[in-house]
This record gives sequence, C-alpha cells and structure tokens, in this order.
Amino acid sequence: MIRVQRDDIDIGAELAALTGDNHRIGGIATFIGTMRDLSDGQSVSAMTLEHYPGMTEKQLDAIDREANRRWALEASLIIHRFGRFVPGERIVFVATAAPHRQDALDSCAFLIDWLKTKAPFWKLEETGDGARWVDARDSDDAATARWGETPK
Amino acid sequence: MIRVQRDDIDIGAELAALTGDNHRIGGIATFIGTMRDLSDGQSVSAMTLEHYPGMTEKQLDAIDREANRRWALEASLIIHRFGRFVPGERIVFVATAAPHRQDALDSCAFLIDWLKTKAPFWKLEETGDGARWVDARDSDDAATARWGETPK
Amino acid sequence: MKLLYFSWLRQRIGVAEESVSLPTDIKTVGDLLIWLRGRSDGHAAALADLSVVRVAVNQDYARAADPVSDDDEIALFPPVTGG
Amino acid sequence: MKLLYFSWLRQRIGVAEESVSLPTDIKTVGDLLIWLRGRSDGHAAALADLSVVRVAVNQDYARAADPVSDDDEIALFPPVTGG
Repeated sequence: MIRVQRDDIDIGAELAALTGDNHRIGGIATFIGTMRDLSDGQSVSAMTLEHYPGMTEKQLDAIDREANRRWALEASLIIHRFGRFVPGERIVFVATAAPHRQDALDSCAFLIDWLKTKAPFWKLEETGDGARWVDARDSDDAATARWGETPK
Repeated sequence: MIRVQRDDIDIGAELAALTGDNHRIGGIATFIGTMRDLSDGQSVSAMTLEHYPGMTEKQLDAIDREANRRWALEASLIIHRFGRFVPGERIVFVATAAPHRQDALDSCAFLIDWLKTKAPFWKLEETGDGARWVDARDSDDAATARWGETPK
Repeated sequence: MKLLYFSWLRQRIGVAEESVSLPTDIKTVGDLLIWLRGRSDGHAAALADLSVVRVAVNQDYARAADPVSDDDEIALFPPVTGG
Repeated sequence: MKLLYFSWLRQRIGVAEESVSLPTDIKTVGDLLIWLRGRSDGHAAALADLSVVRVAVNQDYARAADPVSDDDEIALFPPVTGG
C-alpha cells in the first residue's frame, strides 16, 4: 500500500493497521526518514518538498508491487509526505512485514533506496544564505543500482 | 540502550523517546520480531521464551556498544521480551537512528542477526503434539557470520 | 501536448505548466528537449545542460530516444531528491 | 562453583542451578563438561552430545579450552533461539 500526504505519520497506528491480525508475520522492518538540521555542512531551518502529483503515486505503487514480487511479504507500506518541514519532522515511512526477517529487512532497504532515486520529489532547503534546491547524490544512485533493474 | 522485559513494547512511545529532539537524525531503521502461528510447518498456539537473566543484559549491552562503534549512530535501542507469548505478539524490537540511512539500515540488520544467534533465549513452543524446544537455525548462524567477529 | 516543470526547471522557465502544439518533425524526447530550448531565454537556460534534466512521459521515466506525441503529458525535472 | 542450566539441558538434568566444588584437576570448560557427565544419569544424558551444548563463564560465551575456577558462574545451554 502507498500513500502521499501532507499530514504527519503516526508510526504506531500505521504499524497496527499494516499487520492487523496476521499471524503469519514473523518480522517487520521499517525505515523512517526525518529532516536533519544540517545539510552539506550548512544549517537548515526548514525545507519544502515539492512533488509531481500523479506520477508520485504511480511510481510508488509500481515499486511497492515490485518489492512484493521480489520478496515473500505479507504486507508493505510506503508513506511519503510533501510540503514544508522543520528539522525533526518525519518525511517518509517504509514498512515491510514477512514470515522471515531477511525478506522484511531486504525489501525495506530496497524500497528506501529506490525512493531516494526514483520518487519524483525535490527538496528546497531554507538556509542562512537563502533557499537552495538540493542536488541529487551519487551515493543514492549507487545504493539503488545494487538492486538491479526496476520497472520503469 | 537495551532492555529485557516481560511487558509488551509500545513502538510509537519507544521511538519518540529514542529520537527525542535530536535533529541530527536523518533516518531510523527498526525491526520488530513477532510470534508466528506456524513453525517448521506445524501450528503453534503459544510459546514461552526462557532467558538467562544477567547474561542477557550483558550480551545485549555489549552488542549495542559494538553497533555504535561500527556505525555512526545517534541512538540505538534493543528491547527483548521474555515469558509466554501467543501468535501476533511482539517479541523483540531493534531501532537505530543515524544521520545517514545506510548506517541505520546496516546496524539494525546487524543487531537483529546477532540477537538471533547470540542472545541467551530459548523458545519452547506449544503445538498439538505437546511442547517442544525450538532448534537453532543454521541460516541464522550464516546471517551472523557475514558481520565478522563480535565481542565475546 | 501538456508540459510540466518541477523544482529549479520550473523556476528558470517561469511557469509550472504549459500546453504546446508539437511540430510534426518532433518525434522523440530528445527532439522535444532541443526544440523547447527555442521557446524562451528561460527554457534555454533551464535546458542548457541536459545531463541534469530528467523526463517523464505520461508519468513514467523516459529516455531521449522514446517517442512523444501531442496527446502526452510530459514532465521535465532535475534528478530527484526525495526520501 | 555455581552452575546454571537452561532449556532442555535444565529439563534433562532436572535442576536449574546447583553448586559444586571443583576437583583440582578440572581446569578448563572441556574438563568440566566431561566431569559433569558423571554426576547423574540426567547429566550424562544432557551432556551426551557436546556439539549442541554452549557454555558461558561469568555470562560470557566460552570455549572448551577456556579456564574455569571455583569462583565462576558457569551456564550450560543449547544453541540459542531468541529474537
């Protein structure tokens, strides 16, 4: 399941809804991305995350299905927020639940690596020198590349 | 930080306490181990987790320190429960928070792999054929081995 | 054709969205990008370095050789920085 | 010496804990395990296959060659299955 929203993410409630009463689950891996107050060595007071409505949902849905195809999962969830953030706020939440822990851990890492390089979001940071668009990182591309080809 | 307890784990509250107001954190990886209703192909109605009080805390604390030595973490938490469980209950919770996501993801996987093979816990499952002690898995040893030597 | 621009591409071009009628000789993503450079100084500046321009055709990532048609929704944006 | 047993080792031996006075010729974990087999049929059964017996000396994992002394807390248990 995927969701793109402005609102904050209630981790406990999302996890409860995700796993429900499913007793086939033995492990749940999650990743929460939060806003740091430092970026490229510079202090950041706030950030606005722009996205491409429609494409975001389409791409998130495609990669969620890909994760479920590659790993034996019982449930999966991607929530990505947009809008303006201050340091400490949650930005993204990924959770994967599986009978076996390795499937949960690997698929969770896969999803967050992929999100970083393929989900159509752009960060505009507010610093002491004004606003600046964040450059993409080569290390994110490298992290995604190790998972091989993903659907377009 | 580590904790060995009988009580259930409140994931939302633990995460809030772990990260607090730390704005250096950019990613939090977690793993939640839950009780399955199936083990080695057999239906399991309940399970008792025995442990070695004293050694459990000592070993968990050692590996928590090791994770903080290997990765640049801002916070880490291991909670392992003991006692009797029914399917669906949370057994173990690992959370690692770091400026960069790869450190969080890798250290979380390291901790749960290690817990599976080194934390002094033993599972007694209740099945239709009576109670049985669970055998250790070679796959768990293999998963731990890829992290190399850990402190005794 | 509906064109969408995001992040600093939107800022340099000066609009978030525009409609264009495609000349018949514009058949691929690559053709389109070169042709768009001629629309304004803003377009020329935004599309000067195509190595930092990503393209989606109907909300899927596309490459320079992929075909485009007048019915498409085409988005141009820099490498993404979400997550 | 304080001895602790867990899981099916505890069940086969029949006690969770016992105190023993170590003979002077018992110097290592390996010596101890062999010597313990002679204490009862339960000990002998529990320690028949040492490949499935793990040992902790003062709450740290130990190997057969590691030294033991009368002041130690020694725990015997099967491979762990937590997490």
